[in-house]
Amino acid sequence: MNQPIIQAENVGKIFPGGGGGLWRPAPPDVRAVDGVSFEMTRGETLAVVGESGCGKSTLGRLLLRLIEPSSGRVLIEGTDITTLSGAEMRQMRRKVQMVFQDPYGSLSPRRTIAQLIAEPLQVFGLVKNRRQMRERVAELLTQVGLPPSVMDRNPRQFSGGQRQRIGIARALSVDPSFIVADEPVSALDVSIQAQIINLMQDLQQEKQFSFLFIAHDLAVVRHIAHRVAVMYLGQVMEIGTKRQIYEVPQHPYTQALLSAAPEARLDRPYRRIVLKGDVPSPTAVPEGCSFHTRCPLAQGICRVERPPLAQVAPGQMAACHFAAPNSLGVAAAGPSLDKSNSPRARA
Amino acid sequence: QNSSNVIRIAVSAGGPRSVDPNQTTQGADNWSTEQMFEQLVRPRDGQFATTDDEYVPTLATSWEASDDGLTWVFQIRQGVQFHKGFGEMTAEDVVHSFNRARFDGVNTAVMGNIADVQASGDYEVTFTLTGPDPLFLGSTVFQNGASIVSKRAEEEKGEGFNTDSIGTGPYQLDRFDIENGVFLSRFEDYWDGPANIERVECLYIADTTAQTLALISGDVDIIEAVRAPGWVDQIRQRDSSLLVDMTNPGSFMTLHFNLNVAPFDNPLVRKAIATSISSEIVANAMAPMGQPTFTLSPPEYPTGWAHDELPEELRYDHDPEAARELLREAGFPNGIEFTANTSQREDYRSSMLIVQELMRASGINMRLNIMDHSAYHGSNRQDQNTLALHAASFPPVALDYMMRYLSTGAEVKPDGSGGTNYSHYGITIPGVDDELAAMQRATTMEEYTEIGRGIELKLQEDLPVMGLMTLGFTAIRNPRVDLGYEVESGYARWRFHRATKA
Amino acid sequence: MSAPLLNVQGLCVEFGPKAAPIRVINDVNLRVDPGEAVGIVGESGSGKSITSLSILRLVPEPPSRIAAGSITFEGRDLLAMPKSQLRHMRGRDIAMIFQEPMSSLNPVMTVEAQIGEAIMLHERMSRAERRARVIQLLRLVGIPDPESRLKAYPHQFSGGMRQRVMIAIAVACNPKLLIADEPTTALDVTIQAQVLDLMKDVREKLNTAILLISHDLGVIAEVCERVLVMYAGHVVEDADIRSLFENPKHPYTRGLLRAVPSLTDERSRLYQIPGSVPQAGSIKQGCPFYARCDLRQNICAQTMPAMSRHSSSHQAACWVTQNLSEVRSA
Amino acid sequence: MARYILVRVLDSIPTILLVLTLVFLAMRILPGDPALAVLGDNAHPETIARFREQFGLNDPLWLQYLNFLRDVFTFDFGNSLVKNAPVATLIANNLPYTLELTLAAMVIGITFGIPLGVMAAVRRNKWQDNGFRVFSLVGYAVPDFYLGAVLLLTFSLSLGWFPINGAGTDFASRMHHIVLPALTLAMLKMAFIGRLTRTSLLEVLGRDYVRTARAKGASERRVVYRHGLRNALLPLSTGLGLSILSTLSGSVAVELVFNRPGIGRLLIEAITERDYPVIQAGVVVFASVVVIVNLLMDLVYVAVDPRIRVQ
Amino acid sequence: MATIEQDFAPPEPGLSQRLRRVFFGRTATVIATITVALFIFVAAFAPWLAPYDPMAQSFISINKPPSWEHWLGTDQFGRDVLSRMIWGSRNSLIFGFLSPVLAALIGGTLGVLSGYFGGILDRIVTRLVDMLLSFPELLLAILVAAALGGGFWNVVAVLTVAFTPGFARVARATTLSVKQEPYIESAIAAGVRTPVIILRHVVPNIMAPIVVLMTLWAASSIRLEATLSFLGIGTQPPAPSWGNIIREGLANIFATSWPIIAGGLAITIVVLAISIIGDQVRDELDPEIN
Ligand SMILES: Nc1ncnc2c1ncn2[C@@H]1O[C@H](COP(=O)(O)OP(=O)(O)OP(=O)(O)O)[C@@H](O)[C@H]1O
Ligand SMILES: Nc1ncnc2c1ncn2[C@@H]1O[C@H](COP(=O)(O)OP(=O)(O)OP(=O)(O)O)[C@@H](O)[C@H]1O
Ligand SMILES: [Mg+2]
Ligand SMILES: [Mg+2]
Ligand code: NI
Repeated sequence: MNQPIIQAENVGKIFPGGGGGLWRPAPPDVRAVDGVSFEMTRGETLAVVGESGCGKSTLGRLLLRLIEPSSGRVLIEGTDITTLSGAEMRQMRRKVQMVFQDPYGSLSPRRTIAQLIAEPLQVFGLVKNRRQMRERVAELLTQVGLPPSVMDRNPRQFSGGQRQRIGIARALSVDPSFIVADEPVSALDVSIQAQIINLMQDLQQEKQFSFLFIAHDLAVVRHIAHRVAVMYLGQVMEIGTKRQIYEVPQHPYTQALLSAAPEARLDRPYRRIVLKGDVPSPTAVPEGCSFHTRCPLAQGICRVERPPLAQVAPGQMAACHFAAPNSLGVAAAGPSLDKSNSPRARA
Repeated sequence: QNSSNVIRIAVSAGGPRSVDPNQTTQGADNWSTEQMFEQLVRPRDGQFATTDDEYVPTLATSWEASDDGLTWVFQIRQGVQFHKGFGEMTAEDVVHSFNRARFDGVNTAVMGNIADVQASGDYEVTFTLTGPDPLFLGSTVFQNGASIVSKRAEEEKGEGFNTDSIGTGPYQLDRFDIENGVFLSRFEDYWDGPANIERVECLYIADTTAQTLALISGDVDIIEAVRAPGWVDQIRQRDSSLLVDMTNPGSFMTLHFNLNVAPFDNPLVRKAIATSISSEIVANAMAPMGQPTFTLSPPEYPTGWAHDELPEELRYDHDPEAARELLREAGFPNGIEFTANTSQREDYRSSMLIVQELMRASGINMRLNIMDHSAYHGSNRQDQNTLALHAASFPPVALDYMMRYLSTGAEVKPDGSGGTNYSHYGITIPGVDDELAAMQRATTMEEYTEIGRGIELKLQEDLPVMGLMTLGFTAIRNPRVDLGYEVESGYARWRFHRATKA
Repeated sequence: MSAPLLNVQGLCVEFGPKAAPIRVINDVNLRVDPGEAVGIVGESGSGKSITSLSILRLVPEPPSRIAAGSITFEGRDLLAMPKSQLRHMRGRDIAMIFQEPMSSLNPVMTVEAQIGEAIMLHERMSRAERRARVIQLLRLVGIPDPESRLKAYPHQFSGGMRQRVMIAIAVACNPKLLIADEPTTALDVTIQAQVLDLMKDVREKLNTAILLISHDLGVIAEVCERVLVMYAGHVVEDADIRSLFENPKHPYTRGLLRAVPSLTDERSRLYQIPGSVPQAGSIKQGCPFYARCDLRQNICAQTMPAMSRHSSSHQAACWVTQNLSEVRSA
Repeated sequence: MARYILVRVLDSIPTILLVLTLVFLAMRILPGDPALAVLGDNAHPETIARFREQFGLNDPLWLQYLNFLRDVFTFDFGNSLVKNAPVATLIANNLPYTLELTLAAMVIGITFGIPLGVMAAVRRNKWQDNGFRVFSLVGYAVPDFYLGAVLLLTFSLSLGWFPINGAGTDFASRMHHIVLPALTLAMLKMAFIGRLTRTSLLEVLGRDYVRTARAKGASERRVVYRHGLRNALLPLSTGLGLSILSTLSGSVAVELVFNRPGIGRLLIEAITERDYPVIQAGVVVFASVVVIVNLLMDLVYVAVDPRIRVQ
Repeated sequence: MATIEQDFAPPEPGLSQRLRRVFFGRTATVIATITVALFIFVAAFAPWLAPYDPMAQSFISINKPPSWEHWLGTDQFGRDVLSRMIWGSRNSLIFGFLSPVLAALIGGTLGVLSGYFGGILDRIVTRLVDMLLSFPELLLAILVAAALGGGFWNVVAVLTVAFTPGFARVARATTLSVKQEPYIESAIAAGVRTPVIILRHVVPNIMAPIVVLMTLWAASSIRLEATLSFLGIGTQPPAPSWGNIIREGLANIFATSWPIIAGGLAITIVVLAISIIGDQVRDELDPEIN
């Protein structure tokens, strides 16, 4: 395989509690992302899943340096972007683009579709004049399945799914090599969601950009990702190929997540593991393994020592004291979790 | 509530500052000191004395001046009691009162001519003057600061004397209330027999509308009139039974040209302005209070000139066209334009608005910058004005106001330390210092008046300052109250010792 | 068949001025039997919430109004009933849970006061009895250490716990019908699992009928026995859960089932329904799904098909599949 | 909670300091000379110089500033330059009248404003609501000095029902005197408070928890008062703070129209008379009232909003 | 890939369209709009409309009641009250619009910058704004006017100072929320420069509440100017302004009450009309505010 397109090395983000003042104590810091490392190759789709507030979006922003990391480095095609100057970073943005969750909020409401899609083009001087600009916009609109005739309309006139297409067209306009999509379908209706997923899949295959796909819906991820990372409280709990994650999940959290997702069918594939309690606040991440407060397997060691993200199979890593490394490459079952709770293998 | 035992007068000020006659700086306060204090001599009630002969014995029974005019001996009335049991008035009290006025008052300047005051007996006081003063009674003895106060009381009360003063007048102080006013009650042991009305209340109502409403509603008996056009008419229109008391002449309204500021350095311009303004029109607008004046002194005063007495070329009769012609001659064919400050106080503001309008007809465009009253005086005192209107009431002692307005010593200074010679007369152009000195040395009234009238003529020629009009001080009175005398002239306050109320 | 607990017939709801109304609910029929769990699915804006709010006449009026139809509960007509009488049924006979646990609780009242109020409004009880009942309810919905939580305010609870409190309020008077409008949409999957479990639990313990509204067929499948599918203000299919999944009759339902990605099947491509969801009320005639339907025929554009029965527990509103089944049954 | 209050109190210190500095500087750039204002137009130059000396008007600015701060913090504002009294006395004499007026206006404003607002919200778009909206718009549009003048001319001058000047002495006459001025200010307050009640109640009535209450079977009354008004009070309490303060500032014009004693009139008079110590003290008093009222309203907010209280 | 047939919603109205809807939406607003337009017309064409010079005095006809020559009579200087009212509308209306516009410019800029960049600037601005906002506008205006004195530009300055913090706060708050909007992040991600982002994406999106505030404060501003002039620290005579026409009229109340009646009505009507429009603008543009 060629050089990784993007590398995250131990990236972390702590949001300072802020506020405070002369006399009041500052609120506690938010540990949004905590020591995340991974790399992606060209044409690969990595999905990041996890519950609300676990730091998925923050991670996405860090990768594009939309916020400054508190620790770690991000390399794009070998360049450490965390040290680039403002102007250099702007140039780098040609390579990396983003698609947002909120189809209603991500398009500046007082501009036309053409203006919106062409904005990155103009920033990088990729179009010389108006005619060229409109031609390019028309081309992009066709690519995302919209008639070019709509380019002078205003985003308000579009439905959620259509706006998401426009957002994608905008991201594609500069032909990036890396796109972060932050929950691009979770605000959409089911029947529209399928359209967008298919569209993104097609485009990715065609253009071969690397794709970081953030989602909380495991079922959606299954259809688009090559690899999946599961996050909990700012940390990656498990990362592996799609197969590994869905069929032989090693981390109890991954298993619980899979089992909790409702399925539109009568024969539920996974037996329910109902986790107790709520997700702890990222302002007070538990000591030791951050999942121990809800983990059905938690032991004494979990409360004290944080398990490292360790290889459990080739290409699969999990952060659990009980996920034993398995050199065979096929983790037949989960860790010491009750066998009956493990996901049913596909027939 | 408004019984016949009390006279209530509303005065235009926020609140009383002092009832010590030697400390009053606010005209309104004098309504109460007028009732509480007396001087050695006084003019007849409701009048100004134009000469010393017209003064009547009050706390002094008789007086005599030496031939050189430098020594004056006063016999003090016996048996005069101070308020609130502070005993009988003696020469000691008189000397003390004058010394206070000379060294410690708000108007020490007017006492400048006194070299010494001595008690030459229990009931006799001797004044030694630095120079002769044919108008000594008017210029010095009948000054507010020379009101006779109790020495003992003053020493006992110290600072507190300000708000708890002891005099010999027909009314004594009951309550000094800085918010609401001064409350007086009849002094039963008054030497001239107790007054008719039991109480006098001086209520302080700054807002002229509120004052007017208070009179109309019968809450108060007397208010100071607002010196604005039509005001007296409108209030009589509302209630025709109301009575008007007015002094004549009242305050001098004088216009001072700043000779240091172009184009007022040009005598033709000054003449043009004088010609564009009509004293009659201004005075008429302010009817019935306004009276035209043609020189600095009003015609009623000894040194004043009547219109017809003046030489034709110094009358400056109202003639817009002639004024334009003068301007053209002065090199301003298109007229002139300037900004003048003025006070927002009704009398100033109204007068200046009328003047502004009159001048406009002759192509003189005066922009008015109307400011707060004290700010206005501040700007005048710091030599920041161009055409300054000044209002002040003076007794018929020409030297008094001429010194203030015309002597080089009173020249206005930018740092505010100067006097009220706003025109820089005598400095920028030759003035009348010599004549003033001669006037000071005059021993007879005739001589004094003669020089004074000469000065007036020179003023008409030089025009550093022009008399605009006099504005009578006016009060509106509920007809139930009878003052017991007619108000004709005098300071801006009336005595109530002879008043009755139906 | 037993007498229905709730029977909604021909319900129509309109918005906007009377002169130019926008009909967002169109001829909806809905029936819930005692103890039964019925689900309503549909995409955003299809009229699920308005339907459920109409039952208790809680639709905001104005701007909306119930234009036609009848709603009977245990044989009594809720629409004809005076408001004062209806009030006594709210909370006691029919209770509701709403989508937003964050905003559905009064922020300035304690948890005890809010649950207590639900009891107080319908039952005479002493203060102490009421408190005991509140504690019992909190325990029922799985709030640990309920005694110490009585004086807590909603903001001190997490989303999941708030939804539990909402459920406690809803079941406070042992209602016969519990209407839950997307009770778990705002929650995380792991918390959603907890709440769904709780609902099933409560239903078992109290034998309450449930009307569960969701846009997620998976959620409905967990709890319900029967499902209504709504599309643009119309009920397009009404079936027991099994036959719906196995043999959907309406093209929309079919598309939906195929478009939902699955956790377990790895289709390389998802089926996609073309076009977008119409605004409710924007379709004036014909089948609302016409524009996106792959089976459409001319008649579909003209006339809205009536519900046709495919089996005793399966109805759908489609000209095409209706004819197919007629052909088959003929 | 105690900590919160403490922090809030400490927080207002910089505000006060800033206000004080601004007041001080503003006073020094005012045109006009206090000496002349006090001594009159014809005062002798020497007298003026003596006066300036006596009142420290010749000191360097920083010294005057330090003296000023010291005086403020020892509540010693010195003597009025114009009136023969310590400024503290003047303030003490006048403040009660202003507070009395503000209080009376607020009481009238609240007792009528809140029910009016509730009525308008509950009867939204009915005639009651429309009537109220017209009233509140007009109430907002009429300047208070104008309304005051009209009331004064009608009820005091023409009809003679109420006194014209001053604030009265004994209790009965004080009550008699305060009616019209208080009513003048209260009109605006009624419009403002009513409007605020209406909008915040309407907003609250659209909230999910109100729907919850209805779904529980609560009566409309209960929904409005127990669930609605309680929550509407939150924005209202901030509004009330503002309203108290605007009543206070409105009292300046009203005191002038009705010729009542009070801080507002004192201040305006002091401004015309260049009475530095009184202007300074007046502004400091107004500023302190502002800070205190805001502080109190914050505390009220804490008291009614458990989200802040319980922490 | 097949293009799906689209059903696009009809164009949603933009700001200008919505404003048009505001003015011609309801009868009350239409009347209010016409009223304001009428006053603006009068103010704009004062020199042609006023029958007399507002300063011209005539001491033969002072304090006259209304007549054919003088529709609203004359004042104590014999000046035509109607002409003074007409010229006075200039002062009042110019204040009504000038101060809010200036304040919107200054406050808006400050608010946008402090909201967008945060940091020390933001802390200073919020602190100052909080402090100033805790003072009622009138009080603030009185204090500042006391320091500066009256006169046209001073009063404009006073009112601008009094209004600026409000705009700064609203601009800051909306900027903060707009800054949270994904489209800003989207612009950053696209590499757009910060000044361009502010001008192109932030400013247009905070205009609605600013416009709302401007209309609401136009009314306040007219009222405040009248009050200041009434207190004697606003527009200085002889320049007419409705506030000082009333002030002078009150001192002359027994001679003629027409100046008071006319001045009071004019203020009330204009403020009322602008408030009605302001309410409508708010309802239309920004139901959140207030
Ligand atoms: N700008 C910020 N300042 C402070 N805290 C922040 C900021 N952005 C995010 N956080 C906090 O960081 C944590 C992670 O947030 P993030 O948005 O990355 O989560 P997420 O996984 O994307 O959640 P969701 O699924 O809800 O989008 C959250 O607790 C959030 O409150
Ligand atoms: N206040 C309102 N004014 C106008 N139309 C409304 C209003 N409230 C709802 N609607 C319309 O009524 C229709 C049905 O709304 P409803 O809330 O029942 O949908 P829903 O199926 O519950 O959607 P969601 O899944 O988003 O909750 C929608 O098209 C909506 O646009
Ligand atoms: Mg996110
Ligand atoms: Mg809904
Ligand atoms: Ni003076």
